[in-house]
Amino acid sequence: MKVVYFAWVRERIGKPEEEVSPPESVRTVADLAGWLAQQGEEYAYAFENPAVVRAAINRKHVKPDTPIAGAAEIAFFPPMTGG
Amino acid sequence: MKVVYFAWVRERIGKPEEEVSPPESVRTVADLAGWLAQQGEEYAYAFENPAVVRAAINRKHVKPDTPIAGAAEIAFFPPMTGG
Amino acid sequence: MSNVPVSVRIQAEPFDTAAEVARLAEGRTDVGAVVTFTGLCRAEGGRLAALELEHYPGMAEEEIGRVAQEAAARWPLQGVVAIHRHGRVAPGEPIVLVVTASAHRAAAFEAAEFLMDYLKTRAPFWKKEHHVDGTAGDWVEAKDADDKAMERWGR
Amino acid sequence: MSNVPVSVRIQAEPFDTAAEVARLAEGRTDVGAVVTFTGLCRAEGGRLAALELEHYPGMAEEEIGRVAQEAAARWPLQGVVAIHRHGRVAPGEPIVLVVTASAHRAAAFEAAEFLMDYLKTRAPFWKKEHHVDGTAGDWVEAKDADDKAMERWGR
Repeated sequence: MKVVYFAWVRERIGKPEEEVSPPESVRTVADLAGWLAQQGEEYAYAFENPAVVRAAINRKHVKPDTPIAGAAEIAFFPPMTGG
Repeated sequence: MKVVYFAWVRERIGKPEEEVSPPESVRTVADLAGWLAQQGEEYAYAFENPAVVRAAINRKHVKPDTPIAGAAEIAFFPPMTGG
Repeated sequence: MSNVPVSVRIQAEPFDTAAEVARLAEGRTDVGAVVTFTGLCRAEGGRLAALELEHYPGMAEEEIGRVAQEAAARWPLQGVVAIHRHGRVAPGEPIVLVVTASAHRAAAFEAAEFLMDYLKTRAPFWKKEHHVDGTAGDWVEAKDADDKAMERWGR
Repeated sequence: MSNVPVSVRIQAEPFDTAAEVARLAEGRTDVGAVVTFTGLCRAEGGRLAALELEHYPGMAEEEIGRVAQEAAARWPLQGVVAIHRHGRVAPGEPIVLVVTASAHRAAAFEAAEFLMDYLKTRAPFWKKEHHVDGTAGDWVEAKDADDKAMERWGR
């Protein structure tokens, strides 16, 4: 499963994207964020306040309880500041 | 006292402006409109529905009960349709 | 009177929107939002050859100037442009332009809407239709919807 | 999907507002109102050397396209343009452009405000400050006011 990061989530983790293989118990976006937070200091820092981090699956905004089954690309990023 | 007319008020009266000398009993904008309406068929036509005709004194919008004493220029016109 | 640059013009000629925006924003680094509104003459389904815009010279400038100053007092604006054409205007041509500049978008949007609502109902302009068959049409009637739009600003 | 012409672009280059307006209105005689919103980079009192705009390629286009179509379904529009720049933008330079065309002004104004409220809160862009002293500053924080502005559209 491809995971992509943007803005300070990307900077904290130190890479723009990666392939991850979470265990089957990781079913939702929130589960995935929680699992990633345990993969090292840089991940713990990026997800230290999980309520702030937003997510998209296959380039569409999703909520934390959205299942990740079948997702080709999951993105994590801070609240958007475009416009 | 100079009176100016615009749009269909002007067309109905048949002239864009004129000098008028109403009697002293004509004190307000509404009085003046009523007096003008008696000055001939074309005036009666222009003021046939006096509630529709708007007025300005010295280039500022005024209400029918505004006194006309000291006015240099009084304008009568239909509701505005600019923009 | 505010210190906001306010430019009001009544003219027969078309206007250059890009030049008017540049007048407000060029060379500045404190403007965050520019809103423009352009009102154009519609053909009304092919019926219309032109609109003829009559105005009250002098009062038109003064009245629009007054309301532009009011907008500048009411919202934190950095500049206002209001241009209204008079004379004959063909379908597809612009009639009116409002430009507002502000640090923030809400002020720029609201001030532009306020100015347009004002222009529709209080600026001394009157539109007469000219038909494609060469006949003069009616004077355009004022719309209740425009009066209602104006009322929301509490004036 | 509506039949309204919708043009969405994500680009590093500046844009030409006049050309985008012409794209919507030129050669037409049924457009009565064109609203443009331009968002510009502010120097923040001279502190800022530039903003760096990061975006999510692919999603940015798709997401803005979705909301432009929603605007076209919600208001009687005749055309929509939305352009958002990415990369480094200096103070005074434009960042975002929204253009809406409609027969009537209320639709053009409301749709433009809706699109901007959307872009501020849902389009996948992030701004990072770069200071005049050469240091990288902070990522710009999202504003509660922007979320509130979005909520008024009932989404």
